[in-house]
Amino acid sequence: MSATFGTPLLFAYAAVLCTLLSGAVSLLAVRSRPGFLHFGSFFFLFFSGAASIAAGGWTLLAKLTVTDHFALGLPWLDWHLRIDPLSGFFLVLLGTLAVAISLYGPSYTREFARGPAAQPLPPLGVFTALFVLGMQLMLLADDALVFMIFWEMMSLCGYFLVVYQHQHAANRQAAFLYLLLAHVGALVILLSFGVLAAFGGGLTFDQMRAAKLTPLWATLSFACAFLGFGTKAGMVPLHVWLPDAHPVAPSHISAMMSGAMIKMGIYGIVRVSFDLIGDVRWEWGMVVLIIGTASSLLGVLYALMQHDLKRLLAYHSVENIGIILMGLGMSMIFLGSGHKMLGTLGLVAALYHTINHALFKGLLFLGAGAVLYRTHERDLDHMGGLIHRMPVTAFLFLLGSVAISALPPFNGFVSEWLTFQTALQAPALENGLLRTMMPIAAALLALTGALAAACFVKAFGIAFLGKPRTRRVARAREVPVGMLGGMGLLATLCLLLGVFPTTVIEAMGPITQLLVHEALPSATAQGWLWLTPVSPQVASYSAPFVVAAMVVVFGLGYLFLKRGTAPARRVYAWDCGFGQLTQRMQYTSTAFSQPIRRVFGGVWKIEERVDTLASAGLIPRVTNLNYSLHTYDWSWLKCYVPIGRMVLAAANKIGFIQTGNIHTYLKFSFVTLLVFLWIVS
Amino acid sequence: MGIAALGLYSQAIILFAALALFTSFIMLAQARMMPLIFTFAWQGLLLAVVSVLTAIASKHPELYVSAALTFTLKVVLIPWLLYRLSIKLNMQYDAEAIEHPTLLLLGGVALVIFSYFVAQSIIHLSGLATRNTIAVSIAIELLGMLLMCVRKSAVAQVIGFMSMESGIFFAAVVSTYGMPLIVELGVAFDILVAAILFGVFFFHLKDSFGSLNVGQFNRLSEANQPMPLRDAAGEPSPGDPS
Amino acid sequence: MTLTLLEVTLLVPLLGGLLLAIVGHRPIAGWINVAVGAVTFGAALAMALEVFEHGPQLSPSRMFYIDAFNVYLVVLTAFVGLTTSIFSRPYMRHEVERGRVTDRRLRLYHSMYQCFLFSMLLALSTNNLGVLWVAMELATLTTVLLVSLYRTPEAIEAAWKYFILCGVGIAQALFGTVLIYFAAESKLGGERDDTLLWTVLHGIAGGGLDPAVITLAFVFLLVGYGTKVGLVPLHNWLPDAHSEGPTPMSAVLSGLLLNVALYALVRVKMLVDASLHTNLAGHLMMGFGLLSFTVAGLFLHRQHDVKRMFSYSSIEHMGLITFGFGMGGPLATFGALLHMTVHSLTKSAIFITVGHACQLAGTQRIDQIRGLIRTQPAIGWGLLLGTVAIAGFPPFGVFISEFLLLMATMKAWPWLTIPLLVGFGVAFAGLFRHVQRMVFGEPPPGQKPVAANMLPVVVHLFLVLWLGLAIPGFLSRWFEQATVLISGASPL
Amino acid sequence: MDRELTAWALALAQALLFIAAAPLLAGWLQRVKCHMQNRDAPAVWQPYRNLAKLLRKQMLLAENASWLFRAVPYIVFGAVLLAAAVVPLFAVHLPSAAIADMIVLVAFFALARFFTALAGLDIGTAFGGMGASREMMVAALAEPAMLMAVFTLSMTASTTNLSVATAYMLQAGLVLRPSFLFALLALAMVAVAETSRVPVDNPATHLELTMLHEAMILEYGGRHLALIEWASQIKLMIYSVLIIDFFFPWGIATDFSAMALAVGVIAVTAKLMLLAVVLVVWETVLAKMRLFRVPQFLGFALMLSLLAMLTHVVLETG
Repeated sequence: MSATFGTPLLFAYAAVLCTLLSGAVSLLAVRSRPGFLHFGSFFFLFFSGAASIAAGGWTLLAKLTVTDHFALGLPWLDWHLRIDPLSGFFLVLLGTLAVAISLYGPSYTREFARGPAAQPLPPLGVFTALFVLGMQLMLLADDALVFMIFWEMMSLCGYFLVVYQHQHAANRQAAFLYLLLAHVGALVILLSFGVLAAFGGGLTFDQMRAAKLTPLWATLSFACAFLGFGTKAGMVPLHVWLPDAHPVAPSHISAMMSGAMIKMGIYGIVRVSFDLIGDVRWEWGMVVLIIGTASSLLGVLYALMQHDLKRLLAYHSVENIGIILMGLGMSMIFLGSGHKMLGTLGLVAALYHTINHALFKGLLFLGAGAVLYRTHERDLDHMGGLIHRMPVTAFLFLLGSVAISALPPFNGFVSEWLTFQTALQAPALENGLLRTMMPIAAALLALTGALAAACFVKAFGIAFLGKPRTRRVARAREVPVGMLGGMGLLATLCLLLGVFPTTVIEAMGPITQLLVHEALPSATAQGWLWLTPVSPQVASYSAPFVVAAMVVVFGLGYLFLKRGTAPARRVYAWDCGFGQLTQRMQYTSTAFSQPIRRVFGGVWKIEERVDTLASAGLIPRVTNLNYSLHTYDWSWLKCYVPIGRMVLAAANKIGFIQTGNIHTYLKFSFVTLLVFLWIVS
Repeated sequence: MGIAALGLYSQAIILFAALALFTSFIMLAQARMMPLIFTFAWQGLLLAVVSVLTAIASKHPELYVSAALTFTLKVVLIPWLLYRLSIKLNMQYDAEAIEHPTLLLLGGVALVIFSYFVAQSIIHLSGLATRNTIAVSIAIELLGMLLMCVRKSAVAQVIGFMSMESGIFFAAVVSTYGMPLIVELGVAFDILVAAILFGVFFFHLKDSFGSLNVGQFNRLSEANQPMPLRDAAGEPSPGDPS
Repeated sequence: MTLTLLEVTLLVPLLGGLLLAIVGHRPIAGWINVAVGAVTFGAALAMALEVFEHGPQLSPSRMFYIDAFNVYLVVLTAFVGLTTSIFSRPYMRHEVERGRVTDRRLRLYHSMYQCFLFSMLLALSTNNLGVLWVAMELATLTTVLLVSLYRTPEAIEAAWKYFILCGVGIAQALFGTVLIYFAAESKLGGERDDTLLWTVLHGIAGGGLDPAVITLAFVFLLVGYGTKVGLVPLHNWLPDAHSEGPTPMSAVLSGLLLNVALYALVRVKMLVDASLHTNLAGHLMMGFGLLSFTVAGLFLHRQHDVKRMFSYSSIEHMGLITFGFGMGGPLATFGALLHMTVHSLTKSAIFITVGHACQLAGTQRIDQIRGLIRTQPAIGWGLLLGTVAIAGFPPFGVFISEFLLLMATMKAWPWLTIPLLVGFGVAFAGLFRHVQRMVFGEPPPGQKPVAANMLPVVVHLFLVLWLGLAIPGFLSRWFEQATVLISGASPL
Repeated sequence: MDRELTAWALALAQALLFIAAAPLLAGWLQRVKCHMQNRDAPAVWQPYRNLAKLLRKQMLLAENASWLFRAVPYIVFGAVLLAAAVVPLFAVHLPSAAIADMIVLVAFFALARFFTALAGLDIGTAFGGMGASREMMVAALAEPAMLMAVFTLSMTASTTNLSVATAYMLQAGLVLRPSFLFALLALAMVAVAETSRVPVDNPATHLELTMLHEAMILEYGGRHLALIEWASQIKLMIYSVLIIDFFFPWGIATDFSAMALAVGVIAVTAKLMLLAVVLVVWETVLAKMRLFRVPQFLGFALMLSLLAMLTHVVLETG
């Protein structure tokens, strides 16, 4: 191995080392000494995260690309490692989440140390560490073999984490489905690398970059990569594993999966199509754009129908991946049709949304975890009024909701705004079809945004506002400071990335330089205050002003309205003069989404049942009314179930070979022999 | 070259080869146990004779060894063994119903033609007078296999197996004047052991199944086994409130 | 020097078999078994080092020939033989306690175990195709009694099928050998006893043995040894034999016997390729391999018996390896060789854990085995990790070989990657849906841990892990030499 | 530098004027409406009186109202204020327009709506939930329609900056663009929905069946209510000014000379009064529609805006 001192790789290795240590330490965390997990493991995880941030940050700021290799792997193929701005960016993302969960985890995992949900702790720590390790080294990989090894390792450890509480059948099934799709996806990715390797004459990424592909093979390679990585990223219709796997995992793991793991799919798509294959084609962009739009819309529509908080969040991951893909797709379209600068804009928008989603989705999952930790409830319709019991959690969750609903001045809005701006540059395109497609995609993105807002009004409103619907929820307490710290970190970052977009975009310069040899000078030309992606005349946005104005309004409100007036009197809610309110009168999440369910009917397979129980008597009165509603995922019913059935049917048919009758067996070999003899003579 | 052109020995060889083939057919059609065993012994004898004749004709003394091996194994030991066993297991009067005997024989004829067709491609290679009999040896082997495929009784299957071996032996003799000695010995040893093991197994089979009808041995059938439960297929339905 | 070592390698198990035939029922027998295995392994290792230093070795009598291809298989065989004997000691004792095995049968088991190892080592190290055949037949004969060890009707039936089918198959192989002899003999006449020597044959093969005969011979040999490799549709004996025999037997059958049969097949293929200039042999093997691969993958889904299921997985992997060898080319060959190694290591480890798991649950039925990871974590994790490894997940070695095979396929036959892909997916699903249910979940009430020696499993999995992360230099050089030997080119 | 300062000063003045004038527009609207419906009308500055009264009243809060409930009015007002600050009222080329473009404008409204809906859910009354759920449904359909309409304009002017766009329309003069026709209609319909006027909503009732927006703010009183009412008046004004700016920008000041500014103010006043009359006519002839007809109404708006977009792409660009 070459000397790595004075390069970001040093930090990267440090991060890997810390991760390994974290795993090693948690091996000691037997039932009697849980401290090794709570403190030891997460302690090292913290430093691992910090080191990855340092490594990534250094690469980004210093615009470095450092390579290294170890004499491992195959005799003729060392392990090639490399850190460049792209991987650095994702390392930062990963490290941030690692730091957040290392603050959050120690308290959260106490739940597994004792009590009803007690589990053996070492697996949790070990596989969390290996999970992070897989992602870190996968980002550092510079040849197909290392990449695949750690890609699969990530998936595998993810499996062990999802199945961690394996006494629940739901966990087992979800984990199985997850691992199956991950495995198949990985094999498809392997094919994509196979094509590149076959043309490039080698497995290292450098050889692949050098490969001269015919359009057909390039497209095939891209298609494989897109399918494979898309499975991991959770794009429609390959997303079915996601809403099952994320909810059942421990919440800090869900945050890690939704925040970091599925982003690795995005990393893969960017790495392969922009970096390895190189010249992207607008046809690919069109496909990506369409799939992205579908994912975002369907993702949010399915999210609206969920009343399991974590499942709702999982579907929102599908939606946000869709938004990221839209950005990528437009970028590909622009690059493919020769508009470098606009392509760069799309790419920046996509990457920006990637890190944003990592932050706020991590935050939201941690928040959901906090609620779960105190109330052991995931069902919205059993929550309510938590803002009084867990004010800080509520506040942080609210920030996350605002961010994910793409509302200013938070980060989610900035990236969506950039995506809109990219779409609005469509007139620059020659191809009329694309020119129409993009704005329509943008309109659907707007629809998505509005629906997302609706969904989070529901999520936050039903869970945290109103009156508690169950006793457990009514008795909830605020979570320990460590968990709040983890969430607070992410929330702060959400705000910062929303308020100072120009700085972030400037930092992303090296990435686009690396991938498309182009940066966005215009975006930051007007200084940190003004974000002007194309030019000040075309569009501009100044988040700091917005925040300032908000502060001013509050200040004035306090000065002129609140000060000196009598304190507000607390009375019964008026409610148009109806009588005493009970918590049963509140809107439930199911009720809340009813109008939308009615408007967009047909997107879901809905089974609605109303059971009424009439009392006996001359005039039968309804004494008991039971309403139940199930929504099913079409893509599951239409794509996966048939395939599963097909395989099982085939397996059922194939049984005839093993009749158990020796004569049949003898006949088999006899016939085989005769056939072969026939063939050769 | 026509058979007339051959020497007397060669003619004799071909004659006996034909007879051996004929015995295979008899075995195929023979339903009763004892005659089956005897026919098998006869076949062994014919093959031994052929080896001897070849040895004389081609002045290959080592062929006497293989002839001797054939004789001891295929004519004396194995038939005797089978004979004793079938008496012990008192099935000497067993006779099994062969379905479609004529069809079977026609199939046998087809096999002979097939093996001739197969042998065509290699016959030209052998410089030996006996080369035409390669086809016969292949035929004997395939017929032995056919026998195993159609006969229900374990004994019949063993006989089929053994006659396959004879066919191969015969092929070795007539195509290349036998194999290297060590190989022949090894093969002979294996066959002997195999025969003994077969004997052991007859008893086990009799004990555990009450008969030697291999058609009944299908406890390990998967054909009519139901699939494992569906839930094992890991088919959760997303949409289910889990 | 080497040859004395080789003689030791061959004689020790033989004598050990005889010794155990006498004392095999005593408690000490288990230890003797282990000791014999250890000595064999040591000798094999030493011999391997010799070969590693001085290259291929031919015994003066020219009876034995050790080259890069078979030397590592010899070591592997000796190694797995050793570890399995370590496993079989507590296992068989438990079986005796459960009264499934009497003293006489225990003795039979021990002595046959060593004889079986002997026959396989012989098959690997011999230079004579005829002797190779004899050894293969011997392997059948020694194992057939072990398969029926429990004397249950199922066991008897399985053994009978094993016996008949392999007997018939092996007979075809004999005929093929005769034909090769015929071809060679007609080529060089004279020196009869050398004619079947591998070295001689390989020498003259380039000069063209008669293609017609060789082709014919290959067909017979393919069907013959293919039966023992367990290629669909000749595989039917395999699941029965694996599921009904004692577990150590299943371990060595899957881990070793199939390898040895495949070894014989590949040796023959080398001859055929050298003398035929078409790639017919390769194509036949590819077709066979692909068929076995896919069919076995489907069969995995419909299994009720855990050992049976893993035997199908063996068929699947053998199919893959056959496919790889059939494809030829350095990359594929290297991958196939590597896969032979990692598969036998992993699969034997799996069978070892499965054996303990079955003793734990008192049944082989998948739907009655539950919550292993709760009752005895060592067994649960062992089974789970073993399955993960065999399913081709990194960082285990199986992944590397499958990776190479896929890459090679992509290079040579891009469209065949699709069936491979489907096969992998189906097989993984079929394997995992069962294993997951056995390992996880709540254990049935009253499930107790059993005495188990997990050392073999740990060692095997560690080796597989090591191979997955980095192939040590000497091993990679062996593989490379073997690759050069088989495919005529180096992957480097 | 000096010019810079005057510009910012003007921007501030415009924003303040905007806020100040919003209730006036509401009053005018009310008055015209009453005339049209033969009722005797309140004074034009009645809204000011209401606001003042509300601001003076003592606060009543539902007992389980959270801190969020109390913060919402300020957030809403702030968001709408920001929106008002960036819309050119009587002059273009004002620097404040750079703070936020059309998309951000829409986002400000979304922000206000988001928090209003949360406030509706906070007390836990059935009405609040109902209002929130319906409002979000309506918004989900209105927002894309609005954005599409706005996109059509911004693609024509190739900018999303309001001031620049207005200036572009101004110097482009009268061009008969079919896309603008559709966009205008779409925008008008959206505006009606967003400002909760007939036929989508009727701000004048507190009837379970008809309430949308009102249902969410039922529990508010005192200064909170004042802020919210004021905010919605500003919102109405913003929409009207937007329509004016995009489609009838004539007369708006392009330089900062007193003359031009005066003209601009007068022009915009006149146009607003005219627009108000149109709105009143519309509200008088139409009746409030059933809730589940609203999606069709908005769907129609969406279709119009799509049509605008397509006609723009197909007919108006090279």
